[in-house]
Amino acid sequence: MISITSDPIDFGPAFTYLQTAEAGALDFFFGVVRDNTNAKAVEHLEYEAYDAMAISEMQKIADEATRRWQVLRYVIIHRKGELRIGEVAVLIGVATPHRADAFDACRYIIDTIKQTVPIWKKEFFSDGDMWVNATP
Amino acid sequence: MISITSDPIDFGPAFTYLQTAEAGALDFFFGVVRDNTNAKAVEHLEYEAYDAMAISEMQKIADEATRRWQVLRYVIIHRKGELRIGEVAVLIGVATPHRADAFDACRYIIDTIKQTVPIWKKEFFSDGDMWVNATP
Amino acid sequence: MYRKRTLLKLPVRYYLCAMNQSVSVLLFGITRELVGQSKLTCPLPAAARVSDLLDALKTQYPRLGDLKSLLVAVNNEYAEPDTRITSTDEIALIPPVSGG
Amino acid sequence: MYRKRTLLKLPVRYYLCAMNQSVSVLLFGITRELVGQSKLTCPLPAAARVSDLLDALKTQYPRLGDLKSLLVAVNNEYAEPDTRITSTDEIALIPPVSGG
Repeated sequence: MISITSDPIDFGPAFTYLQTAEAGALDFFFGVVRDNTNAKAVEHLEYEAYDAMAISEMQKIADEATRRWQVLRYVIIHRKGELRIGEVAVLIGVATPHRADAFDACRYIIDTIKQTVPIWKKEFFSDGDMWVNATP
Repeated sequence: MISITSDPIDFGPAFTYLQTAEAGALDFFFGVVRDNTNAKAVEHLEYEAYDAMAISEMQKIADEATRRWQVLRYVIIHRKGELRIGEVAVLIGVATPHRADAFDACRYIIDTIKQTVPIWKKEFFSDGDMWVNATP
Repeated sequence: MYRKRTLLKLPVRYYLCAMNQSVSVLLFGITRELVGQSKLTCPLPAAARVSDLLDALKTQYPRLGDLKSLLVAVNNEYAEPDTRITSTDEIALIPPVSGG
Repeated sequence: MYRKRTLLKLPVRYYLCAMNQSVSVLLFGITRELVGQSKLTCPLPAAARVSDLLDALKTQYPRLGDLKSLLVAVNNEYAEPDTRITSTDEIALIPPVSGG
């Protein structure tokens, strides 16, 4: 289950989807909007996505995770639009028979999302804004 | 927040408790009752705990995790009593500023719980039962 | 013959488990099932150590000796074999754990 | 003088960005802001490659050259500099990503 949404990310359906009788371990990673970056106060964020390609890149990552580890089910949900402090920007969930695979696969997915998926984060401060990693 | 409960584990309050403005990453591990162990069908489980000592040992683990990584908040909730397939036996949640610490701390906590905390699991099969790791 | 063996066993138990103090031992999981109760009382010498308790219990309940590990907690802490125990301590047997 | 410089620039743009085909380029994040629109059209030679498109755009929008990386996606896939592009491809500029 992979999606990009402008609405708040709902944990309940993600959890329900991951529950299968063979699953012994579920690992969920929530990326949350922090109130600061490099000690500078963040007021809010905006995420912009190249939706079709982002979905396609996230699918590649999920496929690779499923190839490397014994992944029974996964969810990847990325938020876009304006987010306030404390809101969930991304939710990754992985169900596996045993726990090591759940941690490894979940971590691989979020680490790789940050490297390859065409989604961009803009941080807004009291005195300006910047595209993370990109503003020269 | 550390507890042992006979009731189903409730995710909502755990999630709410972990949310602080400095938290950028939350990792949650759910240990779930699987339908099989070593390919043998499991019908249900029972967990028995030496409550006072189990809480004390979990507190040591949480303290050590907080010493090793930048843990803002944590929750450790372990279920006891009879559990059916698909029910959550243990929930670990860790909030950190950055994601590597969340994964590392969460994994350390569950790995160490399995080694040192006085809680015992009995698996029930159609033809008998056994205390995991302990039945000679 | 049967009666004689039973009588012969008694002094051994007496020597190991009937001395100057009496400690309560909490039992969990497989130890609770092997012993058939969730708490037992074991008489021990006044200066007894954890290892003395384990020796006494394994003699009285030989199946405890089949466990791949059997630790003792004293006042909610894992105890070493040479830790001294008294009747006011909270003592528990800790068979191999399997939480999580 | 001002007018002359403007006139001198035009042929350069024409050479780079006004040829046998015209490709649409989607813009996101900082590239959308630097260019000031979410989509642009760039004329290119018929056999143009990704590297030709980047050269043309960096000439026309020099601030794109200040980005620490600027990739091109063709039909939702990251493309190599020598990938050929045509007017029927969906093309997008991909500045450094920051999702997750």
